Amino acid sequence: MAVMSYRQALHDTLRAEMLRDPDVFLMGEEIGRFEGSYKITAGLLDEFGPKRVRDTPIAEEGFTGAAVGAAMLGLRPVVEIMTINFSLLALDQIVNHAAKIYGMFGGQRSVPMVIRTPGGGGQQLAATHSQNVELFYAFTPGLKVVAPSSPADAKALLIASIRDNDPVLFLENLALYNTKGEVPDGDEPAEIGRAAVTREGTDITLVAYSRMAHVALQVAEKLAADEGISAEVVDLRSLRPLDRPTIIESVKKTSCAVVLEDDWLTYGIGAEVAASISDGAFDYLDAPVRRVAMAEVPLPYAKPLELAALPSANDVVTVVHQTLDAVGRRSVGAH
Amino acid sequence: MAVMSYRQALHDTLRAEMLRDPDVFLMGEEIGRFEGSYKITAGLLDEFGPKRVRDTPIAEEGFTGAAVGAAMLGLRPVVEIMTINFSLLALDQIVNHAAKIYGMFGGQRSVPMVIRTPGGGGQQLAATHSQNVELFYAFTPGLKVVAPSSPADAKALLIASIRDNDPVLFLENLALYNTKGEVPDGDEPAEIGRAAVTREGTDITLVAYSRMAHVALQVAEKLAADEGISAEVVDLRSLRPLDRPTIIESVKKTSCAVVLEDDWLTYGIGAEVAASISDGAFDYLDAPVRRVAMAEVPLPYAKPLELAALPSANDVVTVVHQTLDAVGRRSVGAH
Amino acid sequence: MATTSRKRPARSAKNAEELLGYYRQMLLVRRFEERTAQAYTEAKIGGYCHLNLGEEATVVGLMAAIEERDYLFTNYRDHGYALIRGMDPGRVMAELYGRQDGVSKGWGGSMHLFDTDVRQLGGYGIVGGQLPLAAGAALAVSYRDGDEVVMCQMGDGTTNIGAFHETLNIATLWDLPIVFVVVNNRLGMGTTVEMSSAEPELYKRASSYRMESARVDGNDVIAVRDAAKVAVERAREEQRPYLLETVSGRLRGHSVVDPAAYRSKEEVDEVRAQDPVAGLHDRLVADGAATAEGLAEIDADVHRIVKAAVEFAEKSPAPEVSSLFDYTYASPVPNDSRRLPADPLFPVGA
Amino acid sequence: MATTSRKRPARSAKNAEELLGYYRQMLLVRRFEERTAQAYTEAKIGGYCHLNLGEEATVVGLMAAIEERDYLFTNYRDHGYALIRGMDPGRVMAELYGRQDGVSKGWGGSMHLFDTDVRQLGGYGIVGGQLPLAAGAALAVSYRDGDEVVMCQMGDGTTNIGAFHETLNIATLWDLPIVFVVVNNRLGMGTTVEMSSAEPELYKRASSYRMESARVDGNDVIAVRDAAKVAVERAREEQRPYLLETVSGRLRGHSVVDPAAYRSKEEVDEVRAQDPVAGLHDRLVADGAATAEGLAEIDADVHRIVKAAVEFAEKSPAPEVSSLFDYTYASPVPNDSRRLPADPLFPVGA
Ligand SMILES: Cc1ncc(C[n+]2csc(CCOP(=O)(O)OP(=O)(O)O)c2C)c(N)n1
Ligand SMILES: Cc1ncc(C[n+]2csc(CCOP(=O)(O)OP(=O)(O)O)c2C)c(N)n1
Ligand SMILES: [Mg+2]
Ligand SMILES: [Mg+2]
Repeated sequence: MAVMSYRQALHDTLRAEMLRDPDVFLMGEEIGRFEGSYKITAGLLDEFGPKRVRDTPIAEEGFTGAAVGAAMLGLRPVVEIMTINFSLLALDQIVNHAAKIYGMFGGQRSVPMVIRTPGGGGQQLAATHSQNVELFYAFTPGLKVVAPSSPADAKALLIASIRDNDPVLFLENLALYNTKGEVPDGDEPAEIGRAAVTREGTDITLVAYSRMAHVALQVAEKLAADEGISAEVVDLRSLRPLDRPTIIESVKKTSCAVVLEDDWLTYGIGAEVAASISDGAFDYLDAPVRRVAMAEVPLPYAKPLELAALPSANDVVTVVHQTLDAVGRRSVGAH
Repeated sequence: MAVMSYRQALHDTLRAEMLRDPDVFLMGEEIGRFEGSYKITAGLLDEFGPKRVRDTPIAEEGFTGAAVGAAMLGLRPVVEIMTINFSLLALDQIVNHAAKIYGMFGGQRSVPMVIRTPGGGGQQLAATHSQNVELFYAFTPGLKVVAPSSPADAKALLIASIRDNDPVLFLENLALYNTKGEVPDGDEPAEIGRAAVTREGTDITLVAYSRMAHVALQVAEKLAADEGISAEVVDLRSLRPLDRPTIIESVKKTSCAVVLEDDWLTYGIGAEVAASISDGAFDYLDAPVRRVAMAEVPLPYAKPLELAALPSANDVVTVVHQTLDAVGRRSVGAH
Repeated sequence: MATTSRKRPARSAKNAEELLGYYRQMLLVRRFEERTAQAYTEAKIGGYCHLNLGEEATVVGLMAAIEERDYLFTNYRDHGYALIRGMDPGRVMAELYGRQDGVSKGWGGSMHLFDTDVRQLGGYGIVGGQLPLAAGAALAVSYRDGDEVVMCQMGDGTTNIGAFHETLNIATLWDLPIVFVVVNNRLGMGTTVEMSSAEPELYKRASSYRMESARVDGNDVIAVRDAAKVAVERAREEQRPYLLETVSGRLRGHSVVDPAAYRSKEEVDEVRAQDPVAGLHDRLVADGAATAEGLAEIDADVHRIVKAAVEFAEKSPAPEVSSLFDYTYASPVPNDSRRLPADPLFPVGA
Repeated sequence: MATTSRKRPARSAKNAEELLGYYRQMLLVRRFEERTAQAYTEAKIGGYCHLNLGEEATVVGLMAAIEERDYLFTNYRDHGYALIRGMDPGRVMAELYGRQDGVSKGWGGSMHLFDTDVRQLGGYGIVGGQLPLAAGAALAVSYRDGDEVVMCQMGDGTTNIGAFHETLNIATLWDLPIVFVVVNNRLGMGTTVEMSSAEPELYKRASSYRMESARVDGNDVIAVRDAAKVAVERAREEQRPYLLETVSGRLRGHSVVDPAAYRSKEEVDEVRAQDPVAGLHDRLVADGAATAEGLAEIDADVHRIVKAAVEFAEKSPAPEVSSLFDYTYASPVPNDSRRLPADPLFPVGA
C-alpha cells in the first residue's frame, strides 16, 4: 500500500497494463512528445515507443473512431481526449459507433476500448472548457462510464476498464489529479457497475461521484467533527450501469439524502439519482432529495462569478442543514 | 381554424415567416432539390430560390456552424438537420458555440437561429437512426429546446422559435408528421418555457412531450372511456426552460404521476421530471413517480424487438393501473 | 496522381470465362436488388433500404480485387458487397427481413450487414462513420505486422464530411494499408456532386494527404478490378493508403421509397444507357463470348438463387423478444438495466 | 496556386514611416505579451493563456490588410489581434484579469476576446470552432450583398480537423468573401506540423476546394501584408475565398505554463534567430530608417501604454455576482433557471 497522487496512480496503471498486455496501446493528442496535457503519460513514449504511445493530429472524431476500429480487431486502445469538452467532437464515433457496434451487428464483434478524459470546472477555463458532459455518455446504452474519485479507485477502475470488452468512458477530473491517497499494490480490478459506501453514517446520505465524492467525504468529516452529524457517503464510481441498490439501501437507513454534482442541475446526473431515490425509497424518505449542482449558465471566466456558479463544500453544508431541519433531525445530531 | 397535418403546419409556418421577414432563410441537406427528407420544405426552393433555401453538402458541423455565424450578424437561419441522430456531428457547434456565444462574450452578440430536427424510433431504422437525444440539448444552458406534439403547437412554437433571439432546438418527430389537428389562423407565437395542460383530470397526472404527449392524450381518453379514470395530461412543450410550476400544480391536485418518454430511462428527460415532482410535490405524492421509457438497448431493427423496446399506449395503461393500485384509488375511478 | 484510362479494356479480359463469372455476379446483385425492392413494397422489409442498382460493375470489380484475408467496411448501400464478398444470399435476405438467421441476427437490417466470417465489418448508416473505423482496422493490421488490406467504401457525398478529411490525413501519417473507394454515383440523395463538392473531381482530393489516387469508369468491371488491384497492391506491399474513385450511375431513387422526381428524363436516360449489366450482356454477345440464350440461362440460375434466398428469409423466425438484452454488453456487469418499458424500476417487494 | 516569394521585400516598403508604424505595433504586441506572462505568474490572470510572441509580424501584417468594415475571427491566441485591430489595451488586459471593464466583461478571459465595435467577433478555444462561424458571417455579408470581408485566423494544427475541410468546401461552393489564414508556427502544442499533417505544405490543401492559396514568410510584416491584401481583394472583389499560410515561430511554450521541454536548444535558437521584432529593429537601423535611440523611445512609449493597461485592469472591479444570470439568454423566457448551487429548486413556502 503506497500513498500516491491520482495522477501517479493513473500513470502507473497505464504503464503496468501496457507491460502486461502487448495489445494495450495509447492514442491521443500531445500524449507523447508533449507528455500529455496533464502529464498522465509522461515518460511512456520513451519507454514504449511511438507504436504504443501514438501522438495524433487534432482530429477527435478521426482518432477516436480509429481506436474503435482497432478495438473491433481485438486491440485494446486507451484513448486520451484532452478534456471532456473536446469529446463532443468525437461524439458520433462514441455514441453512434463504439456504443452500437456490439448490438447493431448481433454481437459479432465487441469494442474493447477505453476513453480517458478529464472533466471539471474551477480552473477559470471559461464556458467551452469547463463543462461536465459525462451525462451524454452515461445516458447511452452500450457504453460503460466510470468516474473514480480517489487514487485507489483510479487504479482499480482503470484496470477494470482496460480489461473490459466494452467501450468504457473513464472520467477523470482536473481538480483531482494532485489529490493523494493510499493505493493497494497488485492489480485487482474494481467491478464496473458498483457504487461504494466510502463513509458510513446514520443521519443523512450524500450521493456523489468524481470530484464531488471527494468533497462529500470532506464535508462529512467536517459535519461529524463540528456538529456530530453522521453522514453516509455513497460514491457512485460507475455512472452506467448505475448501482441503484447501494444508494437505496443507504437512504433506507438514513431517510434523507442530498445529491452532489459538478454538472448543471436540470437534467444532470443528479436528476436520475434523485428520481431513483424518490422511487426506490419512497416509503422511507422524510424529506425531498435536494441537489447541489452548478448554476445553469455558460461558466464565466471571472473568478468570483465562477466561484458563485460552482457547487462548494459550504453549499453542501447549507443544504444538509436545510434537509436535516426539514426532517426535524438537526438537533439530534448536535450531541 | 383549419385542420391540417403537423407536416403542413410546419411547411406553412416556414413559408409565412420567410414571407414576413427577409432575414429568415433555410439551410440543410436535401431541403431544396430533394424537397426535404420528410418533405417539410417541399416547394420552397421554387418559390424563394437557392439564396433562401440553401442545399448544403453533408457537413453537419460546417453548415450548422455557418448558421451560427450568420445569426451572429443578425440573420435568422432555420437549419434542418435530417434526423436528430445526425445532430451529434454538429454537437460542438451547437453546444460549444451557439449556446455559448451570448454569454461567453458578455452579451455582445446573440444567436437568433433555429435547428429543426426530427427524433423518433419505431420506423425500423435500427440503432444509429432511432435515437432520442434531445436530452443533450435540454441539458445545455444557453439553448432553448421546444418539442411540439400537435399541429397547432408546431405552428405556434415554430413562430416563437424563429422570432426568438437565442438558438432554439426545435424537436419534431417522425411519427407525428402525418397526425392532424386544428390550427389557428394568424401568427400568434407560443411562449417558450411554458408547459400546457392539454387535458384536465383529477385522478393522475401524465407528463410527456412530443410523440408521447400525443400518446398520453389517447391513453387518457381511453382510460376515461373504458374505466372512468380521469387523467390530467401535462404536455411539456418546452424542455429548456422546463416549466416546473405547471407540472407541480397538476400533481398537487392528482397526488400521483406517470412520466412518458421516448428516450432511454436512465438519465433521460423523465428523470428530471420525476425528480422535480418528487421534490416539489413531496407532501402531496401518494405513490412513487413511475416512468415509462425505452428499454436501454441500442434499438434493434427487427420489428418484434423494436416493438418490445419502445414504450406503447398499453405500457402506459399498465403503469397507470399499477400506480392507482398503489394509492388504492383504482376502484374510485371505476364508477 | 494517375488517372486510370476510362476506355473499356473489353478485349483485354483474360478470357471469356472470367467475364462470364463477373456477369453472373453482377446479375446476382441486379436480381437480388430488384427482388428486394419488391419485398419492400410488400412490407416484408422496413426501415431505410438502399440498392446497388447501377453499381453492379463497381461492386463486382472491387470485390474481385481484394482477398479473403482482407477487411471490408461500407456505407449503408451494402447488399451487393455482401453477396459478392460471400455472405449467404439467404442470410442477407433474412437480415433485410429482420429475422433470426440474418447475418446480423436481425439487429441491423439493410444498412448494417456484417459478417465476421467473410471479414465484412459492417455497413454503416452515418455518412462518413465507417471511415475512422476502417482506418482503425488498418491500424490494427499494421500494429500486428499483418499483410491484410482494408477496403473502405463510401459515396461521393461522403467526401465533404469532416471524418473524410481526418481519416485520410491519419491514413497517410500512419502508413496504413487501406484503400478508400469513392463510389461516385453523381448524387447524394438528390444533390449533385457539383452542388456539394467544391472539387468535383473527387479523386484529386487525395493530394491534400499526399495520397495516390485514381478515377476509373465504374461501369466497366474489368477497369474497376484492375484499378482496385493497383490500389490494393500499394496498400499491401508498401503500406501506403490509396484513394480510388469509380464513376457510375444510380438507376433508381436514393432509397426504395424515393421516386427521384428531381431527375430529368434526360438524366435518367443517360444513366440507363450506361447500365453496366445490359452493357456487359451486349458486349459478351457482340464479342462472341456468349449467346443471348446462354446468358438467359445464367439469369434463370440467378433467379433461382434469389428465390431460394427469399424462401429462406420467409421461413426464418423473428428474433425472440427474450433476446432483447443480449447484446448491450460483451462483458456482463452488475446493475445493467434489463427493463421493458412498463417494468418498474424497483419491483414491488424487492 | 501562387507561392508568394519568401524573400524579404525590405526596400520596397513605401517609406520608413510606414515601417516604423508597424514596428511600434509589433512592439506593442511584444511588450503586452511579456507583461501578460508576468501577470500570469503573479496569479493576476487565470485559465489558459496563449501568447503571440514570435508572431508579431504576422499579426501586424494581417491587420494592415483588412479594413474597419471587415470582420475578424481568431483562435484563442488572440491578444495581439485585439490590440492591433483597435481594442483598448486597458480593456484587453482587464479581460485577462477577469474584470468588469474587460472587452468581454470578464466572461471570456484570454481565449475569448470579442469587441463588436472593432468587428473582432471572437477568440475561440475549440480548435477549428471559429471556421464555420466565420464562414457563416461571410454568408451573411453575401446574403446582404455587402462588401465586407471576413478574415478567419487559425493555427497549423487546425488544418487537420474536420471543420477545416467542411468549411473550406462550403466557402468555395457558396462564393464566400472570406480569407482563411493559417498561422503556421510549426507546432500544435508539442506536435510538429510533419507529425500531424500528411501534407505539411499547408497552403496546398486549398486545392481540394479549388481555392487559391499562398504561403508567405510570417516574420516579414510587409510580405504578410501584401500577400494578405491579394487575398482580401480576391474575397472582396471576386467573392472568392482564399487560403493564406504564414510561416513563423513560437518564442515560448504553447501557453504561459508550458516550459516547452520537448524542444531542442537548436530548435529554440533557430526560432530566436528569426525573431521578427529584433529582425525589424536591426533592419530599420541598418537601412538608416531609424536610430537605436529612436527605436528605444518607441519602446519606452509602448511600455507606458502597457503599464497604463495594467493599471486600468488592476482598478477595474470584478463583475458582480448578481450579474451571473444576465447572459444566458438574449430573449427572456419564463421558468429560466436562476439558481445558485445551494438554492432550493422549490423554495419552501412557494
Ligand atoms: C451524418 C449523416 N448525415 C446525413 C445523413 C442522411 N443521408 C443518408 S444517405 C445520404 C446521401 C449520401 O450520399 P453519398 O455519400 O453519395 O452515398 P450514396 O447514397 O449515393 O451511395 C444522406 C445525406 C446520414 N445518414 N448521415
Ligand atoms: C477540438 C480541440 N481539441 C484539442 C484542443 C486542445 N488544444 C488547444 S490548442 C491546441 C494546439 C493547436 O495548435 P495550432 O492549431 O497549431 O494553434 P497554435 O496554438 O499553434 O496557435 C490543442 C491541441 C482544443 N482546444 N480543441
Ligand atoms: Mg452518391
Ligand atoms: Mg501552431
